[in-house]
Amino acid sequence: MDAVVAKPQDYKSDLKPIWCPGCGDFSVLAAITRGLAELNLPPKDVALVSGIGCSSRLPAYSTLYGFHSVHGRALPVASGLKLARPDLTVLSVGGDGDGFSIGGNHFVHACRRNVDLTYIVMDNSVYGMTKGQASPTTQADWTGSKLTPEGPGVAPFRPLEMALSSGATFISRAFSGDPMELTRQVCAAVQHKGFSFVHVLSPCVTYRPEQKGWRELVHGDFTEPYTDRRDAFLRLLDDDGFTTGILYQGAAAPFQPMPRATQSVADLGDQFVI
Amino acid sequence: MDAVVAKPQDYKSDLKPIWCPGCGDFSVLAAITRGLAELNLPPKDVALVSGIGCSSRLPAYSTLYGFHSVHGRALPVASGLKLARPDLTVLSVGGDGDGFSIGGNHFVHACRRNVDLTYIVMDNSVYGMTKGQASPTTQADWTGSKLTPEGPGVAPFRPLEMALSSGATFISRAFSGDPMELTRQVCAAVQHKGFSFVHVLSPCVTYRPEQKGWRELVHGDFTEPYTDRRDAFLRLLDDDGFTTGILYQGAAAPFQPMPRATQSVADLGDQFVI
Amino acid sequence: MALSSVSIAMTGSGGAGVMTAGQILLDAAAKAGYYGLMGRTLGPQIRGGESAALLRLSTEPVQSPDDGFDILVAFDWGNIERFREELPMNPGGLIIADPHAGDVPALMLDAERRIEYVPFHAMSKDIHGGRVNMVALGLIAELVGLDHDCLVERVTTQLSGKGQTALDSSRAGLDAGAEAVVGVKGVPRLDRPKPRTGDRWSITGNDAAGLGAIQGGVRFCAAYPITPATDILEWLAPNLPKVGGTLVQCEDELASVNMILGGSYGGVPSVTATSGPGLALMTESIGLAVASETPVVIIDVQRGGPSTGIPTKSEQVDLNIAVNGLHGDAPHVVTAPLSIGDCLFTTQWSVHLAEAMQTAVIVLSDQTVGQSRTIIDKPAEIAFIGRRKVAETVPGERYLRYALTADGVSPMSLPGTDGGAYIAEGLEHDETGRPSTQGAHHTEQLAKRQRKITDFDYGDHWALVDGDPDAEVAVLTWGSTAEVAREAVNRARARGVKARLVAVRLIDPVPADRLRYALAGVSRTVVVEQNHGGQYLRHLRAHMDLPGRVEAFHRPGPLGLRPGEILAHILSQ
Amino acid sequence: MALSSVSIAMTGSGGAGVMTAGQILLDAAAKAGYYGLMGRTLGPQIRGGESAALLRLSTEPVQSPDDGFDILVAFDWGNIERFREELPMNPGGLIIADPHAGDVPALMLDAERRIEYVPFHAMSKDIHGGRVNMVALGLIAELVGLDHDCLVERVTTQLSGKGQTALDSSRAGLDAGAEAVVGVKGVPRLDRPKPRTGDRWSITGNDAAGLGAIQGGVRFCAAYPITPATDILEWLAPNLPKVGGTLVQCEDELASVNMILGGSYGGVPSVTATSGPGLALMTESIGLAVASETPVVIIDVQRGGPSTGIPTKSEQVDLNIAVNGLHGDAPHVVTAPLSIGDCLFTTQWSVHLAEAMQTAVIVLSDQTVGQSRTIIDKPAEIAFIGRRKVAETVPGERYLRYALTADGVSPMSLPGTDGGAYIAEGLEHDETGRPSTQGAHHTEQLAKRQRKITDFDYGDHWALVDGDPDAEVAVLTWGSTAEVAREAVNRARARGVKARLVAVRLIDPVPADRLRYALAGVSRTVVVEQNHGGQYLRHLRAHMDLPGRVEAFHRPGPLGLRPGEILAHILSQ
Amino acid sequence: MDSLEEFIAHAVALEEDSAVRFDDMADSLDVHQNHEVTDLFRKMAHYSRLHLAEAQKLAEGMTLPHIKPWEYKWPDKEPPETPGMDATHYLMTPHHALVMALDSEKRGHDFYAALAATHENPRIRELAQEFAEEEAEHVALLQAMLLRYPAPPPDWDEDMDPPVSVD
Ligand SMILES: Cc1ncc(C[n+]2csc(CCOP(=O)(O)OP(=O)(O)O)c2C)c(N)n1
Ligand SMILES: Cc1ncc(C[n+]2csc(CCOP(=O)(O)OP(=O)(O)O)c2C)c(N)n1
Ligand code: SF4
Ligand code: SF4
Ligand SMILES: [Mg+2]
Ligand SMILES: [Mg+2]
Repeated sequence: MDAVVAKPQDYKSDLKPIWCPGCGDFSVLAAITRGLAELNLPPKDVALVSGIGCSSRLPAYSTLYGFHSVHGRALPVASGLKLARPDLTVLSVGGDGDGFSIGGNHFVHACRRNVDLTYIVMDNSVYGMTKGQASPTTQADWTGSKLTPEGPGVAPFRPLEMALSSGATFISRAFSGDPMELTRQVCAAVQHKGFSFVHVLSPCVTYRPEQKGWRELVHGDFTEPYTDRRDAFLRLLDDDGFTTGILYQGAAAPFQPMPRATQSVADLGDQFVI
Repeated sequence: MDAVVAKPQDYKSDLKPIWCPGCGDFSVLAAITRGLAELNLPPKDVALVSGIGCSSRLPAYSTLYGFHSVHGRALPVASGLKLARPDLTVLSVGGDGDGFSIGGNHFVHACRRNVDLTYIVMDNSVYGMTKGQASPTTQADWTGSKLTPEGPGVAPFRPLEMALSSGATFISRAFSGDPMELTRQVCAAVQHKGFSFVHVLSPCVTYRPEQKGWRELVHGDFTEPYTDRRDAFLRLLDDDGFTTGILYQGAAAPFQPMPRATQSVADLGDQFVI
Repeated sequence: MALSSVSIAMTGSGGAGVMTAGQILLDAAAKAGYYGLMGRTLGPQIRGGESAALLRLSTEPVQSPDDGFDILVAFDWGNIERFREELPMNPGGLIIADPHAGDVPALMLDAERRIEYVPFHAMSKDIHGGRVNMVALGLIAELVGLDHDCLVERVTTQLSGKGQTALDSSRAGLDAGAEAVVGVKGVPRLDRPKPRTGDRWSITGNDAAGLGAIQGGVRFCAAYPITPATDILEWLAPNLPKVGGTLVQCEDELASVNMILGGSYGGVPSVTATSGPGLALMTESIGLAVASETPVVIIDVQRGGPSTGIPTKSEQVDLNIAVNGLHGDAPHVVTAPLSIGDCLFTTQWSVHLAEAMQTAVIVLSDQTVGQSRTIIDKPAEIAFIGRRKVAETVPGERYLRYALTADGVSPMSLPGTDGGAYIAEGLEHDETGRPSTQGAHHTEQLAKRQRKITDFDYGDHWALVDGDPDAEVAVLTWGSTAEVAREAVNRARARGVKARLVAVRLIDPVPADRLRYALAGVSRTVVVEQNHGGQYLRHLRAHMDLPGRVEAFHRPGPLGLRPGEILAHILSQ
Repeated sequence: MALSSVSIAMTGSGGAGVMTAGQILLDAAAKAGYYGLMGRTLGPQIRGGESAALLRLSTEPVQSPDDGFDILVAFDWGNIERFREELPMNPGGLIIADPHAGDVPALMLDAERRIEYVPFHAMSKDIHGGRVNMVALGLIAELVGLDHDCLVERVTTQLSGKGQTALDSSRAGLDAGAEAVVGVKGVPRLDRPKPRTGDRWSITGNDAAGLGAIQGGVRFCAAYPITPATDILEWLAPNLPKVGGTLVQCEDELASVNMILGGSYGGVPSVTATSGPGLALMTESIGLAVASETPVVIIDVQRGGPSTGIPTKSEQVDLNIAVNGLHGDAPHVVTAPLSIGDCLFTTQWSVHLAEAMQTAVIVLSDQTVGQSRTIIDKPAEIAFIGRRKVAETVPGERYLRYALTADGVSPMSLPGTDGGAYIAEGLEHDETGRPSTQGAHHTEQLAKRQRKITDFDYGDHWALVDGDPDAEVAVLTWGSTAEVAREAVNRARARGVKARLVAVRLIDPVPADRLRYALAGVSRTVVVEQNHGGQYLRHLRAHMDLPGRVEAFHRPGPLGLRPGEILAHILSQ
Repeated sequence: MDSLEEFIAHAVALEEDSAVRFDDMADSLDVHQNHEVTDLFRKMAHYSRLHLAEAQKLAEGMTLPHIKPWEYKWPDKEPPETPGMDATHYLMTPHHALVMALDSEKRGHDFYAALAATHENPRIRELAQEFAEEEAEHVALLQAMLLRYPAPPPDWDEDMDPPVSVD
């Protein structure tokens, strides 16, 4: 396939997404397929690992190898796959609940560990799949869920800041309503050597219809990626949460690949001889 | 007891710590007992919740109510206790492995949730209790553990930065070798309304004997607490990890207490009448 | 023909409003004096997917579905192959379809079915703002003989916020539907309702569980959303504060179970609710509750397994993990509600058990009872309320938190009590709670934690036993299959079989003596449950010998067990 | 008197060096041609706490401790009350104590014991850089008749990094100890060793498990440290890279189990090791391994439970959670090594089983076998290596990842294979792997996942069966108690009892037919295990009827079962 | 340090803190079966308590100010006679213990000597001088004891057994 130029359709399966019409996740699927086609990566060499949630349904809509794992655990599954199979291109996708709530610890430690994989979070500030509860990125005073009738009452999680504090080496934000910019970021993230985090504002039309207004709020002001963590931090202190673009791209070496064998298994027992 | 002035000894049980002689955790125990005495809090109204690790053994050495829970879960246990019993003073203590590795998600979300409790982490950059493996705060090139013979190879976790990014409203750092400053921070943290995080550099003499050198590295340059998150961040960008003092004290309201009852249980069923 | 019970299914997708119509129909029937039951089945879509409201209306209290439906109203046939098995028809059942959706699919047909076409879609188009579900409601009510005024009243209540225009068009729809009855023949009609005596409730099992928790004394809940347990939390969230309690939404299930351990340590009875995947995450800390003797209640609303499984469907599959899912020797209690309404009693009783024994109680509810709605007589007051044996501490005297008592329950002190300070301990410990690795301490504490559970007097609540004193067949079942089994036993007895129902609420510890007594004299014991592995039967075998010939009757979900299957098995031998 | 086996305990605290001395003694005995075994017991301190090295030296291969010790060397008596129960003495046993530590405590005395005082402390003071443990080593070797040169050689190897001075003082200590023997009488001496044929290994169960994993094909390990499993990881960390593999230290057990799922999905056989608390955290994702049919091996080195329990002591208490700890109907495999040396075989076999059946295998090792060291004959090559049935995919043709095959195992494609892309799925699915809620798909996939486990041919490895063909008593046991039970059976047979040992390696699925065959003809079945709840007996009862009179023989840790207890039970009836 | 009361408060805190610390260290070595050093530390704690009683006697009739633990005017991070917890080791010998004790007494002496030399309040100077002389006696005593406990060989802290994993 390498000689032929790939088409986005090559990466799309014939399973029809169960997402609500208008859901932002459609654009993310499109951007991933378009980005992989642009990079001309054979589908057989790409794996997509997700957790549980509306957004985590994405792998089945692709022709890639995929793992629809359990809630919150996409990153460890993806990390294990990449460490055991460094030859594969590994992407992990999921939602804000999956990634920042139940999966928050793996997110922080994946940023630190810097395994060479790409993590795309479709953030709709809500638990879509379980009927619209507040997520870590929900505003403290959002009263749209019966579970938190007074609002969650907790300061929202700041995904980019957390990623930077945790040591991620590629950090960007996109909006599902700007799929070409999102595609650009997917390509850059996949090409980045190390852990890359793409934060996608992806509206939930069902439980957060007001997010249709995001289109007016986003602005592409992360123009050139910072290469110094400090500069990126200073920039984030002024961020309103709707700035898109690639914020930061650092240069730390990715976490260790599988070494070459230097010894035969049969010889390992020699150390026990007495 | 309130009329009488409390003594640190009132807070110390007759169980002798099993810590290695010279362990930094002795000073943390002393600072907590001294701080509670200074605040003249009756031992019966204070609870100490820990996870698992050398440092998490601390509650049993006090005369307070305590919960020696499981590895990584001290903060949820402490949060539940405080939410159910707002009248109590609740402290949570533990190690860097307990708090930042297995308990990392609860740490991040406790910082966000801002329940009125104090979290004291005894950080020795090692898993003391399990024979000295690397912890999240261990340098990437430390080769002292058989489990990571080449070093953990991962950028160290930055506790203060993570706490600030996560939304903690009180953040300080102390050194077990300066117990009076530590006592001051414990008092300030307990008095702070909301989640307070005290990061204590507490050497492990057994697995990290080189940490005796910390005495030379620490410097008390967090002089006045910042009240603006941005200023605290700017300050942290220059931090070498050995600056002590209270870095930041914000003013967000603590997470909801238990409300007063407005209805009798017997009336709750009325909503189902048809 | 007039029947004491009529079963009705309404199916449609994409905004047809079948669930709303179903609830209005059920509540209208309640207003008219009937009892009833409504379950549901859903497609995988979040919104606008295919769904069906599954009703049974009855002149008698009823908590079991019938074998099939007497009337199926279909607005369309979207993805019908996915859930046709959940829409079995009774012999001679009537399918009312909209010609707009095309012919009735072949897979819905058999020789015994009758079909009527009613143009719901076209009729609703003729009404300004008309909706198919209102037309169907009018039609169904008229068909089964439900009082039109009761229907109008419920619609008015339901749509009270929508304004007069919506109300007018809905009424027009109801009227049009009622008129369309002309020409539909041989429809099962309901008998007249019996006169109402007291209040009736319309309640789901999940709401009932929430109320049971509060009645049991629960004032703290920490939880993480998961289907099909979230409804319990969504009911508790606004209701706990009314009685001075709090609900916290946590970052995950590890946090929620540990938060309730904290709340309970503070003396406040605490609960969490989850489903299989969440329960799996909680087991380490449930073990901590057992070792530290901290009372907690975990409600597991079971769904299809294993792993993510079938989140929206019911199965009785978490018995294994609930009973044996803790590491180490960790005796605790497992209960299971026997019906939608019994979610109230069993949850309240479970809080009482947890508090009385200072242990973890896992309540095995499931999607069927949790998410179905029923009309019941207002439950009687239940005396149970969580009461902990609280320590009388003496300042200056050493308090023995884990004292070895005759019944194994050690008086517990609550933070704030002078002289009562202790460390709740997950390490093995001596009577004071201090860590110990000595065999003597380990053995005596293991024995105490076992004894308090095994020797507790569970009273008569361990099971529902019903039927013939001289029964030859016992149907032994647990949890939500109880009502289906009851109907099967009743039908068998109506055919002259001597039969008895033993529906068990106390899953673990196995009440072996009581079970032996309840099964005395039977020559056949049919163990009925809804799972693939026969989990309850294995659990019973592990702990006791069952009398007579033991017959395993179990199959997995998602289709709930039906009385007819069990009856057929009873009669087949 | 000369014996085929002598048991020796050395106890001391704070830098006395008993563990090092124990290992030198064991290895010196190995050099001299003996077999042996060394366990340990520790206080709660990290360093300098009281500890004891527990040895048995023998002319024959031995993997079980004796009932008690023949010689106890005590440098001091610190906290002896905490672990005296772990230091039982054989009748007529000899206590050699240092007068520097005061009199032998009363609780160590009984009528049958003999006591000698040897001033280890004072003697070591007389040597420049002298150490008590070297003096004791010299003494013990001389007492039991161990060749002094072998001892010197091992000490030289052990201290090779310490320089000449340390070596000289150690030798002086050995010599002084050897000379101090004069006057100590009636000491059990070892028979001459048998001539060595092949190589011998000195290995712990945890190291053996690590080697077994690699020999089984494992090249990826992700794990989180926990006592007593960490040693496996510490052995794998430097050894995996030698054969092209990787070990990752994770943030927690949730990460480690999911990382190995990822590694295995990639086609690389993967393992993790943990203990009870960690296993509890892993169950949700082990369920995912079952549902998605991703092979993984989880080694659980069991410790005292419940909850944090007794981390440094052994107990066979995680059978319940290993077998039944997953939510939903989730068939998988549970195995248990039968001895220190068997950790190698059982782990390797378990990798083979996981790969062959594409399922999760939980290996129930424990602290006793994991952290004890033994001298064994170099194990024979084992043929097992993890072999997955790999799919032959055809680009353009739909690949059925979860195809319904006769044996239930569906060929698996590995990422990178053209035409083999599929989604590993935790939701219930059809043959392609697409999510489905249909009963037919659910039932067929449940049945397939069950069938592949139940119908697999486990060969003769399911158990070790040994003893009399016409046995009247069968001792049925599992895992690490096998060797103790074997010694009990051998002793019973020596007394004329017709007895048979059935030591089971395959815990789940229960090999019922093979068990029936292995137990054929016995009138008594004694089920031996080390836990409070009788977990294995209950598990067996759940799945089969055992022949003859079934006698439960189990008790909790921390003191390991001894052959004498089991023998007494066999003889008592 | 302005008033006599404040000076006495410091003297009380100095001895009290020292006594508590020596006891803590004794406990720690007791748990690690190092009985010789345990006994020495207990003895040191006992002496500190004797001096504490003297200081408290001086305070009779006075109202000592309450000083927050971190607001005492110590020359260093801890009271001068409080030995550093981190200097203990489970294999330490009486020699090490005596050196620690000696250091702490020397620091105590220097603390009082400095006040005696420089303070403007004559009563404080006088008391400080008394205390300094007393500390000097202890220093001499300990130095004499040290002669009986020569330094152990350089490998005194070598433990042949590795540390263990307890959870
Ligand atoms: C262990 C566990 N807990 C809870 C759930 C229920 N659950 C499924 S998806 C989800 C949240 C989904 O939110 P998000 O990740 O933001 O995805 P979205 O649906 O918004 O795309 C939850 C709580 C689960 N499947 N497993
Ligand atoms: C679930 C679980 N995993 C692992 C362990 C083993 N364990 C006990 S303490 C510990 C780490 C301790 O490190 P830290 O929290 O830094 O405490 P320290 O001992 O250094 O004070 C670990 C991994 C455990 N008890 N439970
Ligand atoms: S519920 Fe929200 S997130 Fe889920 S598919 Fe619908 S629009 Fe998308
Ligand atoms: S091992 Fe380290 S952390 Fe643990 S008690 Fe010893 S010195 Fe302290
Ligand atoms: Mg979301
Ligand atoms: Mg640590």
